Amino acid sequence: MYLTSDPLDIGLLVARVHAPSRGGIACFIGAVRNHQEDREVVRLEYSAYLPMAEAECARIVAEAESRWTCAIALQHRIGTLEVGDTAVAIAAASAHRDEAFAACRYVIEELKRRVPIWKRESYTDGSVEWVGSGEEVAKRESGEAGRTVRGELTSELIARFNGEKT
Amino acid sequence: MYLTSDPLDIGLLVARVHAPSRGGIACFIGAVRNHQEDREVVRLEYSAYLPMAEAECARIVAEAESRWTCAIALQHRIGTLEVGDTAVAIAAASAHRDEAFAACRYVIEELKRRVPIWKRESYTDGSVEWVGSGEEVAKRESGEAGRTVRGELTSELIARFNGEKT
Amino acid sequence: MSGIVLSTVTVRILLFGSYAQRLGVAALDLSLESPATIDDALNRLRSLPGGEALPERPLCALNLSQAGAGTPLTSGDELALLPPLAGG
Amino acid sequence: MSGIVLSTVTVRILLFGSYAQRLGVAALDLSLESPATIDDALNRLRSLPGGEALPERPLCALNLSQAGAGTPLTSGDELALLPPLAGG
Repeated sequence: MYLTSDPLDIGLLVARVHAPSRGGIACFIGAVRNHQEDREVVRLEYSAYLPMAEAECARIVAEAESRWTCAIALQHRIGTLEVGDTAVAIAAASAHRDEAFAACRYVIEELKRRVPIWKRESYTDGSVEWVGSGEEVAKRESGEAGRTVRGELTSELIARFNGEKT
Repeated sequence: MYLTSDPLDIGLLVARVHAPSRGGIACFIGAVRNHQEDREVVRLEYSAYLPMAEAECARIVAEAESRWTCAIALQHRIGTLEVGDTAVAIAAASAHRDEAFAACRYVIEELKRRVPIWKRESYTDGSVEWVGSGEEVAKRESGEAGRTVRGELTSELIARFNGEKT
Repeated sequence: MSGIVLSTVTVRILLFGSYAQRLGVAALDLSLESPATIDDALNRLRSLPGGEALPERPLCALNLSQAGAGTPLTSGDELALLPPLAGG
Repeated sequence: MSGIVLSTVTVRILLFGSYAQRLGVAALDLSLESPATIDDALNRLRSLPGGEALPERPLCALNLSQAGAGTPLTSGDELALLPPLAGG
């Protein structure tokens, strides 16, 4: 599983890709920042279209592993994250460092471009925004977080949607 | 201290550079590979000109931190390492990933180019070579490891050399 | 007996992120007159409360793969509307 | 009494890696006729057993900073001969 609601540990990912023939391991950790442009972030929530996100992560990893002859470990967290928490962790191990760096960079760029994951940020001024939507969707001052969604956007629900199909 | 004879832990380096304002952390781990070109490596020994290596590491870190507005943690191991052991670990944390990747890459390239560290590899055929010297310096078959050096090339000795100066 | 029987396709619609929040629903079944394309489904969704805010060409995935607006739909399909991605 | 007193500079030489192994020593004190440069120290080292294998222009550090062959030496200097670096 590439998506998880458990805290991420880069050491575990490194251990997974490390092997005696691989001398270079490049890693990337994306952590929740306390600011987005000029606004102060207090927390955020990642949601995903889980089955598609899993499939797309698997494709990206396979592409990188074949192109650079390396081993990739990738995890992205979903659910509520606080400032400082790790949102994504990648480890790419190859015989040499050029390949490891290139593969690691490829995985984070393609993940951002292709994997269906969304991020809702909460700011210190009480506002909330779906990142990338270009609009603020709710202000705490104007009542609750906008329109209530019937059916929580949790991983459980999305998994259930998928399970319902026959 | 940038040079250490203790095992390296990338998680500790990440923790050292991580901060709420830094969302991107790029890391590099250089591990002992089981092959060098076509020869099988069994172990190797890193030695260093310690005071100069420490000063040069500090300069490289300062250069990277100022050029990319980031925080760098760097450690290089000395002493005897087995295949799979981590020889060097770098973590570079910045607000954004471009800077983190660039800084991390800079540090490993400059370290290889400028820091006085040497590596003596032992191979499965019993031969031993100072990497980069272009020549095999000793064969176990032809007696002991070449000429005996009066004064072991240990970090302790080198530190003592330096301490002897008045 | 003498009337024309219109066949329909029923697809599962999944909404995410800001789209789900605007329409107030994360999943629904939609029945469309056959033959139907992704564009037909999008037009129906635009007629729902909050649906007017959907962009002209939202990113869509049909059965887990990205698909264009002209792609035909079959009963049982899962059509997901994907707001701008923001992983990483 | 009537002879000429030659002044000397005494420098600490550090050898590393393959250089230490070839000369069989990791550190030694070298006294040279004043004035002396790094090149003078290198020539003296080449006359020692194993020293003939030193390259024409080895990488040198004088008091922890890289220095060229023409750099003058002062008593108490630490001159290190650095074989090809192999960290990382």
